Amino acid sequence: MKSAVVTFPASNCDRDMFDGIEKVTGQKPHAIWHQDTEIPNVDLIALPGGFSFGDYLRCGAMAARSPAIRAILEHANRGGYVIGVCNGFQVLTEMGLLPGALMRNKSLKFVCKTVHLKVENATSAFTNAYAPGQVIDIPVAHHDGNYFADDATLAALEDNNQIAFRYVNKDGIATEDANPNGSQHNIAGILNERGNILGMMPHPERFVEDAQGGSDGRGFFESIINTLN
Amino acid sequence: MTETKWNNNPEITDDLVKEHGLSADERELMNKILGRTPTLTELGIFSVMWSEHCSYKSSKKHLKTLPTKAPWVIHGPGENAGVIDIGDNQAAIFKMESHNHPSYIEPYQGAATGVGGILRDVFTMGARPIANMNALRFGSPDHKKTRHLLSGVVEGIGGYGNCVGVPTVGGETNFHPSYDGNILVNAMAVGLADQDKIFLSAAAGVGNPVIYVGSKTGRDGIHGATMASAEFTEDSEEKRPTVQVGDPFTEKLLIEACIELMSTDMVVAIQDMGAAGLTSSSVEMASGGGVGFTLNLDMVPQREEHMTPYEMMLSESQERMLVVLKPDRVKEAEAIFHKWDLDFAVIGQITDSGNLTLKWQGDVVADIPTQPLADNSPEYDRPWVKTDAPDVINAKNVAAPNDIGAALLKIVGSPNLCSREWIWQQYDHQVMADTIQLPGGDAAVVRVHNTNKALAISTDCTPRYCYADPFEGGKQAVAETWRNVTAVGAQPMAITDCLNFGNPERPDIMGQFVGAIDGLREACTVLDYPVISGNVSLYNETNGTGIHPTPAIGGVGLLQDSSKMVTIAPKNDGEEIILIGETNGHIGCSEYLSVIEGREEGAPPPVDLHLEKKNGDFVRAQIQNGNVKACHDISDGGLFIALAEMTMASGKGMDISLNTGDIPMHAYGFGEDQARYVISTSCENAAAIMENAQKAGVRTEKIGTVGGKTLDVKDTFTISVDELLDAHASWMPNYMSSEV
Amino acid sequence: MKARVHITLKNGVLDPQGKAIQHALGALGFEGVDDVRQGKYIELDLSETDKDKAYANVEEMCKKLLSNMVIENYTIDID
Amino acid sequence: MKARVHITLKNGVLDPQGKAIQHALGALGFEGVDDVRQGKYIELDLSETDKDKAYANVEEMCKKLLSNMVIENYTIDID
Ligand SMILES: Nc1ncnc2c1ncn2[C@@H]1O[C@H](COP(=O)(O)OP(=O)(O)O)[C@@H](O)[C@H]1O
Ligand SMILES: [Mg+2]
Repeated sequence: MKSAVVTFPASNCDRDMFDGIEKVTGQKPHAIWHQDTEIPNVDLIALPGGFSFGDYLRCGAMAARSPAIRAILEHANRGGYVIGVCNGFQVLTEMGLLPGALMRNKSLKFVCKTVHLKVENATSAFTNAYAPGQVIDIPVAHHDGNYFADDATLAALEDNNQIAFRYVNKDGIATEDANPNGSQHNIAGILNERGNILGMMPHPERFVEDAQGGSDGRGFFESIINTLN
Repeated sequence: MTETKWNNNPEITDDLVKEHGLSADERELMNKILGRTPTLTELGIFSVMWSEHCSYKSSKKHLKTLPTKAPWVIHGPGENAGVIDIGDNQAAIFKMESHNHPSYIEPYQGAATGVGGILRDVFTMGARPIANMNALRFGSPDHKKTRHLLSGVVEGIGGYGNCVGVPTVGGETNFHPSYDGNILVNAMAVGLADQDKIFLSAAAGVGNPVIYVGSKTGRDGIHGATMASAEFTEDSEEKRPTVQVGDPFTEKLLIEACIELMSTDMVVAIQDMGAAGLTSSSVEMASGGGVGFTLNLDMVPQREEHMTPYEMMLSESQERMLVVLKPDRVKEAEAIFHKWDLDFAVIGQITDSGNLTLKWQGDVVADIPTQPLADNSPEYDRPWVKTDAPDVINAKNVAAPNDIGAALLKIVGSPNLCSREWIWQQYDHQVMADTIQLPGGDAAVVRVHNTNKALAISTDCTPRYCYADPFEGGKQAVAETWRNVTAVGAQPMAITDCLNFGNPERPDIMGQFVGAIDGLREACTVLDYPVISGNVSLYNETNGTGIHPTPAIGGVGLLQDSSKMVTIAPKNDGEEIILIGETNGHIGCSEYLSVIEGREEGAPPPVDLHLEKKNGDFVRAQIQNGNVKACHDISDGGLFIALAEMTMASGKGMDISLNTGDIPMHAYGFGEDQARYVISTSCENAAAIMENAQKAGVRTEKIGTVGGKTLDVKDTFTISVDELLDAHASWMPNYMSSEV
Repeated sequence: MKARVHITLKNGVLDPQGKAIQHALGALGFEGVDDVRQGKYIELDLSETDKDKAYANVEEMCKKLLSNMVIENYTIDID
Repeated sequence: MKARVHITLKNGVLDPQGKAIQHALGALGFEGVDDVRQGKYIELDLSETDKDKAYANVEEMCKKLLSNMVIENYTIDID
């Protein structure tokens, strides 16, 4: 799998993303700097977590206006795969590639912990390595992960099977307690309509080997390999 | 210039000198060094350089007695941070520092800039920071400010550390009324570098350019360093000096830009601008290299208009560094900083004058020989009196509680022993993807990226012990970090310290300081665990009431094979539980006495350092040879708390049966005797451990097995794991969400 | 010239910060606070001297960066 | 009644957000932006009907919660 990771000023999970992808796929991603206007031809572009531009103004807002964005849009429009994790998810909503917005956590506090996710859509390019309804463990670490969209958008997301994961308890039930940030419908990650773009708050790249506390994050990258083959 | 030209040559009156915190002797020495009276800018420079914070004038004499050397120490105290050899040409670089006073005035920014400052001390040496720790002390939970301070400090540490992308992996938090008017915020940073890429601050090369990089200079925190050296009074709360505001976004860019710069060979010397900003960085670089600096202050990037040289030299604006470059490399370096959108300005060059010469608008506004400024700084031998040793409390004279189980639940859920999850959940403790032991265990463990090695880190101090007996308390603080690092299976390597005390001009406080240093020295010597960096924070008092003496210690150890690491959680039902060490039921100064009896008295548990070493070396060897499933040291709250914590961490119960001899059960279970551990092990390995212990002369006792859903101590109590978890988890979130 | 921009959440968009402030005010004993909404206030110093041009320019900034049109409204005052 | 509260940083206090916005505007090609400062804007719906009382009440809220008096100023408009 050919991939690339974009680094914005104050991205801070870019190295984790490089390493995570390489550990799972065996191939080193290309590096894209936010000022690059040309990007290599790859299967997957990953927008990593972090605090691009300090999270000032709105999370992801300034990154979404970077010079590299045009080329990323072109890649997405061609049907190329894009995954945005945490800050990357915020960038994707700010770019308009995914609907809705990520608001401040309901607690108003940063939250870092491992959560249970239920795989709601196990057929997408990013999730086919999981079983439908499978409960997986992945860490979250964010201040603004409270997914918001208007009712019509939410209904469309539900109807089109665009909700990739929800926060659930260990029994797989989407409860308020299981939701670390107050997101609507316990949404943890969504797909675009075409299914080539995934945005999610949890960090799969942090959970690719058991020493890190779990390896449930491998499935994301394995899914893309499955899809490409 | 205009008619309002700033006056750099006012009459240097007694009042002016006093306002700058200089004594009559210091003033005389200053005049002698200069050979004349100072300009205003010079007076400001002397004032900050000779403040307690920068000059260590009260503590120097005693600090010098600490052991700082070992074959694995590459740089000890004297650099921005200490450096140790961790093999394979790699080095671990670390330091701890206080930001107490600013955090009391503005908890968010005070704590945030504390994290920023300690990170700069580490990456200025060429290290990539890989872990942050924080040691926090707040006043009584009942004090009206505590909630606000705790919430602001934690948010500030998270706000800064999370953004720069360095995991905050651990720390410690205490509540005690002695911190009501003077909290302690001590931040530690650990970094990694290649040994052949370590950068120092001593400048060299006459004619080499001096470069300013980072953020622009504003009027932030002017006199911050002198503030950190003065006692608080009620009205310093009102004075509200200009608070420094941190910009973690810029810090992150600065880290990346500096690492990129240092991957080349252009850097001659580099130094962060910490306390006393441009003054201390330029003086340290010049005096350290035995050279002079000429700086043109008109070139300093400025955020505000009409800044005077005095303000520029004393500003504590954050996220700034000073770099001496090789002469022909300025363009290349500039390109790196521009790529990262950071200010870059050539502000001067190295001279052979030995003086710090400052020019501004065509005038020389200061001209100070740096060597005497740095080296002849005052050194006091302040009078001190030894703290009286308190009486040892005999456990038989402390009544047993009606219900030991209820007492355990109360202690597990008390402010000082309850879960700190509310705090660490606000810190990104996993960014960089190398955190292999999360907060909540004995030591945090982070892997050395792309290797099998890992560093174990712990910060510790038990202020109530230090207050009762500074010497024993000092020993204990060092021993506890050593024990925590050992308990995960690592070899303890070295410590950093952050010595927080009251007003050193009071002989009783100075006695606490001297006592604690004596304890530190003895512990470091016996445990072969040198001090490689640190910081002293004095005058931690409000209205004449000093804090408990708090020599916070940050210990670092090395795991050669990180797969050998253990945690405090037993793995399987049926594992055997073994108690290691001597249990004498030392109840004085214990959490039990404080929480259950409301008494803070008696001698703290003595630390037998040789026993400590013997027991710890034994435990580590057992972990290393794979005999151990889980390990936990015994500290605050004693054996029962250690067992409860292991139970909660694993969700598995335990059946315990204790042979207490003639020690009352409550003293046996809650006593805080030192040098002890609890381990769990498979039945097959238990015999080997017992046999090895016998050979090593280490006291071991099988006390039970893992299993079920309750913590059961025979003939004493049965408590379900859920009940323990509930008591443990609820205090802090409830406290923080309850009304003010 | 100076431009003052107010950025507020659209009606119907959840405002966790406003909610939390309202709750905290209640906990502090303030009564009669029926609703709280938090927005942003941005002041810009512009070298432009023509008021209309300044307005048009700032409006452009709002659309391109300062506000997220999916969830936010903006108002601009120039003086 | 409605109270509108503006919370701004005191003069001389570093404003990292404003600085970053200014920089981003420049990168997007906007010229002539000499300075940017970011503050908060809070709207409160109050059941109080007396203007002076409302003002006094909101001032108290600013001091106790809404503004950080060490680094911020506030202004209150009631209508
Ligand atoms: N308590 C201490 N123990 C050991 N070394 C100390 C202690 N306090 C300060 N030092 C050392 O003294 C030097 C100066 O400390 P400090 O002024 O805090 O550093 P910086 O100028 O980098 O902020 C450092 O090398 C530090 O490690
Ligand atoms: Mg330093």
